[in-house]
Amino acid sequence: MTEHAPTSTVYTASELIAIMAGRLLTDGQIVFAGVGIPLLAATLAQRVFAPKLTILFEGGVIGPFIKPGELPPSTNEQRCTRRANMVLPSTDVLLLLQRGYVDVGFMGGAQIDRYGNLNSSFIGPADKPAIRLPGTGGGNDISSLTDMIVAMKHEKRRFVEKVDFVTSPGWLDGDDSRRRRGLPTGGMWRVVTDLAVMGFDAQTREMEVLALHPGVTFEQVQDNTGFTLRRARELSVTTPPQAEELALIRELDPGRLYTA
Amino acid sequence: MTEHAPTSTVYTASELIAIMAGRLLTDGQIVFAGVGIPLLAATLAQRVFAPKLTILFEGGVIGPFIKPGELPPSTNEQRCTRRANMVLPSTDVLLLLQRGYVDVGFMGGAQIDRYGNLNSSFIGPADKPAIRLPGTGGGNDISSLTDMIVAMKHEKRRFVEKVDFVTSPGWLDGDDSRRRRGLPTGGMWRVVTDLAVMGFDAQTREMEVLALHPGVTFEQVQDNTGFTLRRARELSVTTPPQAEELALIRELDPGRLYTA
Amino acid sequence: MSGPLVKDYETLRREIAARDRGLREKVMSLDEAAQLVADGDHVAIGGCTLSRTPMAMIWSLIRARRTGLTVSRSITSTEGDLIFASGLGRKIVSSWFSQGIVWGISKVMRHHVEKGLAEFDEWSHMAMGLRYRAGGMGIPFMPVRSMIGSDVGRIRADEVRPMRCPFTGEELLAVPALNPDVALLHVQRADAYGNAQLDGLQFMDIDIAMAAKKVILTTERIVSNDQIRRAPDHTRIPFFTVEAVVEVPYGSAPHECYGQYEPIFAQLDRYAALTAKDPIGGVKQYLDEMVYGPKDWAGYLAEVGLETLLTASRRGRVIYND
Amino acid sequence: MSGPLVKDYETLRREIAARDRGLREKVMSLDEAAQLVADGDHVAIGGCTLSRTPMAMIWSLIRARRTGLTVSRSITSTEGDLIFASGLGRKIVSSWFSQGIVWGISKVMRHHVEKGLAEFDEWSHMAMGLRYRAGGMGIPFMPVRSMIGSDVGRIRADEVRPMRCPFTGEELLAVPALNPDVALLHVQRADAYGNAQLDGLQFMDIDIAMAAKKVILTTERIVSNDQIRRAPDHTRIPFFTVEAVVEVPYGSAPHECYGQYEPIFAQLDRYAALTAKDPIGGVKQYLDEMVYGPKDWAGYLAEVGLETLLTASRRGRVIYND
Repeated sequence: MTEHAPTSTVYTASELIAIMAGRLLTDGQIVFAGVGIPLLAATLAQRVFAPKLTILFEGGVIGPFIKPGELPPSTNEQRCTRRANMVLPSTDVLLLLQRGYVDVGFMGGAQIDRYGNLNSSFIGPADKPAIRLPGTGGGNDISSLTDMIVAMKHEKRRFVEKVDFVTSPGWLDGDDSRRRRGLPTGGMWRVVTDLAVMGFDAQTREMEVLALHPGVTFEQVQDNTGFTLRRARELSVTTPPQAEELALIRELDPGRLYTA
Repeated sequence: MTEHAPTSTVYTASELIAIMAGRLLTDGQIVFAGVGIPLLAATLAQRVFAPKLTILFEGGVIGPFIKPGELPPSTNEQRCTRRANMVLPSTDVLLLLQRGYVDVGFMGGAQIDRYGNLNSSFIGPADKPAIRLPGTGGGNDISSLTDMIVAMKHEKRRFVEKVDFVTSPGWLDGDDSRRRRGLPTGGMWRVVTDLAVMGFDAQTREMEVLALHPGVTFEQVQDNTGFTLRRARELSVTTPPQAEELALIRELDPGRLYTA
Repeated sequence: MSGPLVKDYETLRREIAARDRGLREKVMSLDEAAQLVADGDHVAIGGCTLSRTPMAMIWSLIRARRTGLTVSRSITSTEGDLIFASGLGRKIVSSWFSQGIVWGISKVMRHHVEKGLAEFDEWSHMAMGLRYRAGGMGIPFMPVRSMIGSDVGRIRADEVRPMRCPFTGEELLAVPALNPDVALLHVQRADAYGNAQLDGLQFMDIDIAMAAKKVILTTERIVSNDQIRRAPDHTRIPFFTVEAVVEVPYGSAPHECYGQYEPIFAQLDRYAALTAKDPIGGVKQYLDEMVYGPKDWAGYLAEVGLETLLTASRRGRVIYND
Repeated sequence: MSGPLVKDYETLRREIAARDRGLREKVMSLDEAAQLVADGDHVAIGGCTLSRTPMAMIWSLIRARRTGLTVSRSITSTEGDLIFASGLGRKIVSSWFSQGIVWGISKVMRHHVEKGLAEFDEWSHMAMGLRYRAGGMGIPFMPVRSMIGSDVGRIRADEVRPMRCPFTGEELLAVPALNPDVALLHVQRADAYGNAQLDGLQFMDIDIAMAAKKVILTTERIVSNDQIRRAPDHTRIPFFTVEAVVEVPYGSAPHECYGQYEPIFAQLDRYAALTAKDPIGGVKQYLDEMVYGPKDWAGYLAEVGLETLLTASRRGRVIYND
């Protein structure tokens, strides 16, 4: 585990990703969150600056408050429903995406490409895969129907020129291909890693580095990426994780289930 | 109100219809019942010989037991839910018809024709009606999707050659027209009046008198009908209302809300 | 409803995206809530026949002199008469329209429809439900197997589409999604954010809430968000669909509210008697005395009478005595 | 599933019409219920991931040596490994398949799928839900706006149909109705007729119950019909869909049952450890020790251990302590 020490504090890569990703949310938003880092990041945002943020879980939950130390093993167990506003069938919580009630989908990723397409299904060809991955779950639905934030480790084997299989559509082949192929709404908005925050060019839809985490260079990001990254005109540097944020993350996940 | 006195007992036309209609049900059936006579008839059957009969109401109710003296004003009030097995959205109880869970639809009728089509929408042309009737409610859904029993008064103005408007489809224009026009299931099965019990010819789908109530002649039925009726090869006579049946009907509707 | 029969998807998405869907308090008065409805809106009404009709809200819209609404509901009862007679709406989209089977055909409805003063567009009950459901699911139509072959489908020919199943080739009817501008719903309890819990019969309320651009919620009582969170699997309407929460005890009187009060039959009989002899004069008299006359909703309830309300309440609670 | 992708309507109607849908008692043992499943059936499994999985029923089917099932579920966890490894099923239709995110990718699933020994047909989570929902509604397809443009739709090209909305002309995807031969569902309580009440997370269970030709219900406890009738608005599955009611305490162990017990993590960790070093040997050992070995379900629970069960129960009830 890489450890950064830009201020007086030490933190893990996962903690860094969770904190940086959480800061991308806005108060009042409705966030469809996956388990793990996305859940931690959304809960962090809720506690620190976004009290009116609403979290949705695929298992059929609206507006829960996760109990520190009792993180759920997936978004389909009773721990996800603690102090929720509403519990409903999973099909119906997914339909909220289709109806347009969700501002941001927030998930982890195994493999991503230049246009923000995610693969969580197959390494190698689908009809004879080298590795059969677990599959889409709700990932395809979420990324087809709303704006997306993806949180993942920045590794060359994960940031590839072209994913083997588009499980969760980003901008497909770039430009207006997403819309042309029948997806008029949503799209990949941000990718948050332990090195940087990335967006996508408004025209070509190629991945672009927007901000570097403290102590990270653009070259370092490029070296850990399997395709040529765009660089924002004004590349900024993120504010280091604050003590309050780290304390909260550790209160939520004291066993380091998701932040080891 | 016509009163018959074939045995020692006196009863109203509505009581006669309810009793005769109730006898057409079979134990274990699932019956989608309208308010009024259909509800009384189904409850009577449940109490007398069909304890495993299940009543459905359009308001979203499965398997209620109506409390004597507390008949509901429609199938959409809480009185319909007394001791029900399940309450569900009205769209979903109607979908049980489409899924195929309902054996019999059971309703009243304002106007019926030779092929068992019912009108509860317009007297006169639909674009300039002489009388705007209340409309279909669930009638169109029920009669499109399951076998039907209709209970109504036998009057010439109600039994017409052709209804002004097909609200609830019977056999449409007879023969296989119902199937040809896109309704492969269900159809009008029995019409119960204060004079007789009618069915429909298996081939032509014309209305046919199957049984006469005690003391009624075929000619009397024909005289009260606006089209030529078929007569079953073996025309039978129904058993008069029994004291037990009348007592139960009066216990259920002591105020004679629906059986005056 | 102005515009096309079915709203295109990007318009629907923009409408929802434009709303503040954060967890915020929305408690207001009937008068304030009435300001959220614009003349000409398509307004969907929850409940069914004599049940959980959002009467106080309709009453408030009539008093606010709103006009030209298109109104839709599963089954329409006395509120439909008042909507036509007051000029609040000139078109009602519904499966059935009259006070209730025991009172016979509505003479007020007949007068308006037969004279061409207003429209009653008839759909089957299930089709109404599936139109709201499609709207709530974010799809533009729903396939259905009724309204086929009959005149109910024929007179809606401009608004339905015969279609074949792309898998089986079977004949089906596509009914168009219905996405009302506003939904009026009355519930037993909700919190200040608009999380609503419904007891007993639900009718089409959940689908209507999801289909509408926004929901105006009237509620017998406002409870704490903590109480809602103690039983989240009883919440039926999520707060982010809701724009207004109005606490109105007896808010569906003279209709019933499940487990709270039965229909106020004395009032319904009185209305039926008034309109039986002179439909137009009768409904005008009723509007003057019971809608325009009272100072506020409490004034209306005072006209209904305390003893009558207590009787209806006693009967309403009976459902939980077994 | 044998036969066409979507059953034609008249076949569906005949299947339901042929069943005895009267209000009758259906209580039986796990062994008896297993006889209601035929080799080759399409079996839908309720719950999701580690929640309300009808584990005792699956366990019973494996012991009864059923084979060749096609199994569908929203999200598949350890039960999928057991289904493949035991030969109970050779095809799983689901949106996700692995024990759970914290344990990594299932090596048992990988072995079977990568070696071509079994199939995992992937659909999006919402599409799975809408396939069951269409089946439950008695319509042959549902239009959906996901699985479009991506490879998830492309590899299902034989089983989906691109279509245009007959109203708006928009591009949509039609997903086929799924009407399983049998549904296995586990609930907190049901009566002897099969009226089931679910607490908390419902997942797709209601749609699955309505879509299936018949339901086998396992329940933590059987309650009186009187108790069900006291709160009919809590009933989620109507009795007439159900063919068998089996009372099985801890019937979804080692997975959780909402409000009753949390997942039995010790067991899940043990299974993960067993299959991590040797997927096939490990799952075989687990099957021998925990499925084929015990005399009955109580014997299985004894293997899990009383203290472990009590801990899981204490944690499960916590949800109602707030």
